[in-house]
Amino acid sequence: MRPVQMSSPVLTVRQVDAYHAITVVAPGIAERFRSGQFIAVAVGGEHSSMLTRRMFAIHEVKPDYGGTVEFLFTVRGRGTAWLAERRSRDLLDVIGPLGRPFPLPRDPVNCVLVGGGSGSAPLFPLAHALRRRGCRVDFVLGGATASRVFSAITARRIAETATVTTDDGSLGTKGRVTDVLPRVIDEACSDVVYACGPMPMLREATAVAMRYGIPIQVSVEETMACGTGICMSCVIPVVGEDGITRMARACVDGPVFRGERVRYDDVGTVPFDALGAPGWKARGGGEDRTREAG
Amino acid sequence: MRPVQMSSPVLTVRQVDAYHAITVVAPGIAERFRSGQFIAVAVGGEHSSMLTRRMFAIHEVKPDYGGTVEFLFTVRGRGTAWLAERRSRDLLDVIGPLGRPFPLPRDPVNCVLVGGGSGSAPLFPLAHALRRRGCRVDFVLGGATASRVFSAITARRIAETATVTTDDGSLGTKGRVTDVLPRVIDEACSDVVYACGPMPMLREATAVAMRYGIPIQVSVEETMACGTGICMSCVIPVVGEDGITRMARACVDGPVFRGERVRYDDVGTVPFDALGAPGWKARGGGEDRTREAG
Amino acid sequence: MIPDLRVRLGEWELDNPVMTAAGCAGSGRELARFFDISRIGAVVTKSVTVEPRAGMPAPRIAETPSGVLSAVGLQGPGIDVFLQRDLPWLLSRGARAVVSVAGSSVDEYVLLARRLSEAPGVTMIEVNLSSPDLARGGRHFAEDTAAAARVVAAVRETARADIPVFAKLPPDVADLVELAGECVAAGADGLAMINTVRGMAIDVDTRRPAVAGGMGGLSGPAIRPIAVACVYRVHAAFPEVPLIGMGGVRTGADAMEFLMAGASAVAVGSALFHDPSACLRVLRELEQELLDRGVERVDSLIGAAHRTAGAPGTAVG
Amino acid sequence: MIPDLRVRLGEWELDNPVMTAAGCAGSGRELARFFDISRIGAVVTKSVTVEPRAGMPAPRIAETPSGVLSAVGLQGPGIDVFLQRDLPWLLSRGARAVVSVAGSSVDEYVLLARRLSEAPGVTMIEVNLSSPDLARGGRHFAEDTAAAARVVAAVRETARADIPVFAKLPPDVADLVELAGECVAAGADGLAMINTVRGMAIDVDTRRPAVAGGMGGLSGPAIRPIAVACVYRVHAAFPEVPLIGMGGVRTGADAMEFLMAGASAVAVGSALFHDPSACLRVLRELEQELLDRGVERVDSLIGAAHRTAGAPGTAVG
Ligand SMILES: Cc1cc2nc3c(=O)[nH]c(=O)nc-3n(C[C@H](O)[C@H](O)[C@H](O)COP(=O)(O)OP(=O)(O)OC[C@H]3O[C@@H](n4cnc5c(N)ncnc54)[C@H](O)[C@@H]3O)c2cc1C
Ligand SMILES: Cc1cc2nc3c(=O)[nH]c(=O)nc-3n(C[C@H](O)[C@H](O)[C@H](O)COP(=O)(O)OP(=O)(O)OC[C@H]3O[C@@H](n4cnc5c(N)ncnc54)[C@H](O)[C@@H]3O)c2cc1C
Ligand SMILES: Cc1cc2nc3c(=O)[nH]c(=O)nc-3n(C[C@H](O)[C@H](O)[C@H](O)COP(=O)(O)O)c2cc1C
Ligand SMILES: Cc1cc2nc3c(=O)[nH]c(=O)nc-3n(C[C@H](O)[C@H](O)[C@H](O)COP(=O)(O)O)c2cc1C
Ligand code: FES
Ligand code: FES
Repeated sequence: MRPVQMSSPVLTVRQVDAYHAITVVAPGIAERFRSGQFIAVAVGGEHSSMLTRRMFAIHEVKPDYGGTVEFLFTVRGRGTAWLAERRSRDLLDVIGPLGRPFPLPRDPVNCVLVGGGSGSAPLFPLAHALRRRGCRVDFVLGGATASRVFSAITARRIAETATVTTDDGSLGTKGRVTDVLPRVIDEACSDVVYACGPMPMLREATAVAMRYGIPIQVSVEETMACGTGICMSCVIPVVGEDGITRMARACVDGPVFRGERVRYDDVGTVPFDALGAPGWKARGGGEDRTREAG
Repeated sequence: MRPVQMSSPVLTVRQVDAYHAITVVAPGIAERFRSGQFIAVAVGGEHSSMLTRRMFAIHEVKPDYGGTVEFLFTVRGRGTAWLAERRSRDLLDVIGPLGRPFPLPRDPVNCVLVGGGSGSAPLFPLAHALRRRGCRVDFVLGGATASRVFSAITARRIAETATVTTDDGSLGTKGRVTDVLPRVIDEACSDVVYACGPMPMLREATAVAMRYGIPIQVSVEETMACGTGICMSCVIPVVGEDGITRMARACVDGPVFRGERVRYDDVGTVPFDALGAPGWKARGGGEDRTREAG
Repeated sequence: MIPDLRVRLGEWELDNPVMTAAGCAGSGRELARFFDISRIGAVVTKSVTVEPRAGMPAPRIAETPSGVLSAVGLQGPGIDVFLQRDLPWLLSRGARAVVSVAGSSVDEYVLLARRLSEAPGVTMIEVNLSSPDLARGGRHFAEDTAAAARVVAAVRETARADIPVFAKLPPDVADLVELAGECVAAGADGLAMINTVRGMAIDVDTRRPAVAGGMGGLSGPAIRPIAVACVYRVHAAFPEVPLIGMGGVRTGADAMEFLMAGASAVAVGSALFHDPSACLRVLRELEQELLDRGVERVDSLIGAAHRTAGAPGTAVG
Repeated sequence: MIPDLRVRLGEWELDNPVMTAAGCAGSGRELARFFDISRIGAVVTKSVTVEPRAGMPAPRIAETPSGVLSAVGLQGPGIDVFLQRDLPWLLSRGARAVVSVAGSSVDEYVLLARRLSEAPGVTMIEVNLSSPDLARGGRHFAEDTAAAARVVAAVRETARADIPVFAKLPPDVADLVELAGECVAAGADGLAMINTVRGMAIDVDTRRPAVAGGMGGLSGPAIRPIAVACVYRVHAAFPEVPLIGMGGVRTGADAMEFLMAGASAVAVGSALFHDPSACLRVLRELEQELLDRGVERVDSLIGAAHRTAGAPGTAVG
């Protein structure tokens, strides 16, 4: 479904631990939303010097006021600092829902959802969707420290189990989410992994899933400027079904990819064997070029 | 006294006819203020794309909260549109008081105060100051239409008389302030004229005052960018005491000038006989160059 | 009264003067989700190359004050896929397709011009001269007036006669007016300007350039005064040459600025990153500006600033 | 630990690397109302001319997105009044005075250099090369590398040997690196860059250029990426030549960007119009950035981006 652009009134602003939560009234976005999708928010007001949009995973949609959308964020730079100062009734210029959603299993299988830091946000609507299909849901949530772990309580409420890790041991197990992931997979007999968070975490989670031979869907958080697929800034090397690596746009070809297709070690480069890389022609000139990204 | 720069909380925002009135808490500015001075306001917030400040005459200072400053404005462009959206408790970055104040007569003479549109704003604190010195004050206020005439009721309260003109006759006499000025001077036996408003009005008012042989102080509203004297954008040709025309900065050498010293017809040009005009050396090379502006 | 928005670019007429800027509108499909792309004057494609290109590594874009610094490196599928997939799609949507081309040699430009001439439905070819010339160590064609003129002449000779060929110029060249003149002399039917301005940002945390390419191209409202100056100067020198103006157009008033400086049409680039329906909004705002001012024909504004101004000096600072 | 803020510009040491930009700080008196001007590295004067100059007619300034477009035309009192009144005042306040000079002929520059060498207390001479050369129909000296080099050589020969002479360069010249090299070859002890970028804005209501001069100079954060790129390129070509970087510095982080690009000091210009104490604020913010990052000496940042980066390419778009 087509995304929409709207000027959305802020309904509520909350601060939860180190996170801010903003709910906007955005019926068009709420009704189109599928879990894993995100919104692109303009920051700084009408005469802003900031031209690029900020992307946030949709954390929750509700039917109130025709449809509301909630997103959670931490202050990182100028744009999120501005967002943190918004008050209810302010208007936000929002585009959404954007991006490829998490594919949902047809059968009621066991799913483990792995989130690091703000990367946990899109996993909550996913958990609800999976539950509605009768899937078992287990959460593994991590963060640098207790205050950075996202909605652990909510996770306990909706999931069978919720395992928490922190780098400093201030909450749950000391360590990384991928340290405990094998144990959770074992115990929950997981059939599928969904993961969202920083690239190194996704790489590790993918390695774990592959060891278990189970499919993994990852949602990447690559730097984005437009969110709509036109600026070509958010590319990562992704292997297509045809085995050819392409520079895929995380915003429209993703943010959700099949974990084993992302070339984690080559993120931030153009691999020499990518379609159209310098000298590529000599090697791959004969192949089918009609598909651009996996 | 040195101007100060401060982050001032907005106390109240009012809308009066076609004008907006903002009062900020700015003790340092309030205590230094002398009538005729103005403030320079930053617009658009921290990440604004608008770099130049907006100037507003100080309309009123009060001792509340250590000192408050009120200014009145109409929405003309981007900056004033942004200001019109401010709410109480917002912070405004304000510099003031700036500029040369109205000189006050030593003796209790009769003063007529002529204001056009938003140019009336600085005349109100002036009226109070003159009254405190025992001067008689008469107002002549004009505007395009009734809603554009500024605080006519306040004027009636503080002044002996207040004559109003509007271009469309919707309030007071139909016509311009300078049409009625001679009658007011006659009736009030005015000794001094103070005028603030658009350049053509100041030119006419100066002509009237000169016909009566009475002094006139004018406050000009020239386009400004910094308000502090460093950008050199606000120049108008002004004749110095030595008879030499200089490109004077309205923000620091003014905004108040002796009416007959402003070369109204040459505003927007560099007169050929101005100090430093092309070819000037040939004519004026021998004269004293140590003073820069009248 | 509904203002007449039609403009002529030489012999070619556009329903209205608002187009997308090359490389800022994806394949057209991405924007079509937000507005009907047949409603604007034309869609300009990203620069098409002979072979597919993977482009530069990420990070490719950094935000700067009122601007965007980018180094995408012409990522694209190559001419084959473009002709098979992207061009037919644009035409199926009723869009006027201006195809931007970029090559690393004169031969590549010629090949692109030939392929486009064989395809039906190409409205115009825009020759992106900010492309590295492999024969000259990767300096852009535009940096060498003679090389740029050779490219333009070759494309003009190759392209079907009824397809106008416009040369796209960057601002930071030794002598823009000279470059413009040489491109026209070489056969360009018009000029598009400006491409991005060379710039750089440094990430003070990593101490590295903020875009992987090191140098990038600056675009957005930040560069609008630079772009307006370029259009003004070139229009003053060659008042008969149709110009497409761009660089920081975000509103209808911005579009008017370019028209008054001498452009016959305007392109919207990085503003689309902020507002994907910017093209249509700019068009509506332009229409409203004309209505508010009682201007009946948009083309009456073209070059208007030259008619009111005395010859502008060059005083700076 | 208090970071060491001292920097060297060739043989000359500054207490800290923050200065005002020429023409943006009035006579110094205006800013002294807001902060103690002896606290910053140096105060750069507006360009002093031989005779008084009235400058351009108003309007002289227009606001553009994150920028300022200006055409002031070097209004000033001339060298006599400057030496009698402005320079002694600056020195009385304990400020380091960098005197910017502008002439319409080589002779005028020489006269200015001589007068400044006779006066006590001149810390440095900055040669503004963006001044119209009367002998060449008003083209700026900087537009002709040879003319620029002649001016620099003449000033260097005339000025007292202990006064460093820096050449101030605009970005929009045929070949900035070449110009920089020629200025150094002609004797410049260092370079200041960048002067404003040529630009234009049009008032869509009056249909006239928004500044009376028609063309103006663009400054402010909008041009920062252009300025950083210039500093980076010139530092890469001449790593031994001290550079003063400027163009859109508004914060301590902006100043760091210029240092990392290769500048040994930075100047704050139009940001002063917005915030008259910007120089001191930038200095404090810079100090804080160093503290936050555990950087002990500010000069360790100079050119840092060259040490982390691979050689940046020039890919655009
Ligand atoms: C699909 C997606 C979903 C996201 N969901 C969330 C979320 O739910 N909660 C949350 O806190 N954060 C989320 N992020 C990260 C969030 O977008 C950045 O934290 C935010 O853009 C930073 O903006 P800034 O103005 O504070 O930083 P600045 O550094 O000033 O941003 C400058 C530019 O870089 C881009 N940028 C900077 N950091 C990031 C980043 N990590 N990811 C993407 N773009 C970046 C910005 O969009 C902007 O264009 C998500 C990112 C993506 C791509
Ligand atoms: C000394 C002085 C006192 C003033 N007092 C008042 C007042 O009390 N009430 C009031 O309504 N207006 C007053 N003005 C005019 C007021 O400054 C402008 O209306 C305002 O700056 C317009 O800003 P804008 O962003 O809406 O317009 P824009 O057109 O977006 O402004 C762009 C730039 O031009 C400058 N500018 C535009 N118009 C004017 C103008 N008329 N005068 C000066 N600068 C201008 C702005 O400062 C800004 O730098 C005063 C002007 C001066 C010089
Ligand atoms: C991300 C990006 C990609 C671009 N790609 C191209 C391109 O492929 N071909 C081209 O001629 N110009 C390209 N440009 C330049 C734009 O077409 C335009 O000339 C420039 O961005 C100025 O316009 P703007 O300020 O509206 O963006 C690109 C610009 C950006 C920002
Ligand atoms: C109003 C104004 C006046 C200027 N006057 C001079 C000048 O007299 N001499 C000079 O060399 N540069 C002059 N400049 C250029 C600045 O010194 C500086 O190089 C440029 O503005 C870029 O810095 P900024 O972006 O910090 O303003 C002037 C700039 C402005 C905006
Ligand atoms: S963010 Fe612009 S293409 Fe993905
Ligand atoms: S407004 Fe800047 S000098 Fe007057």
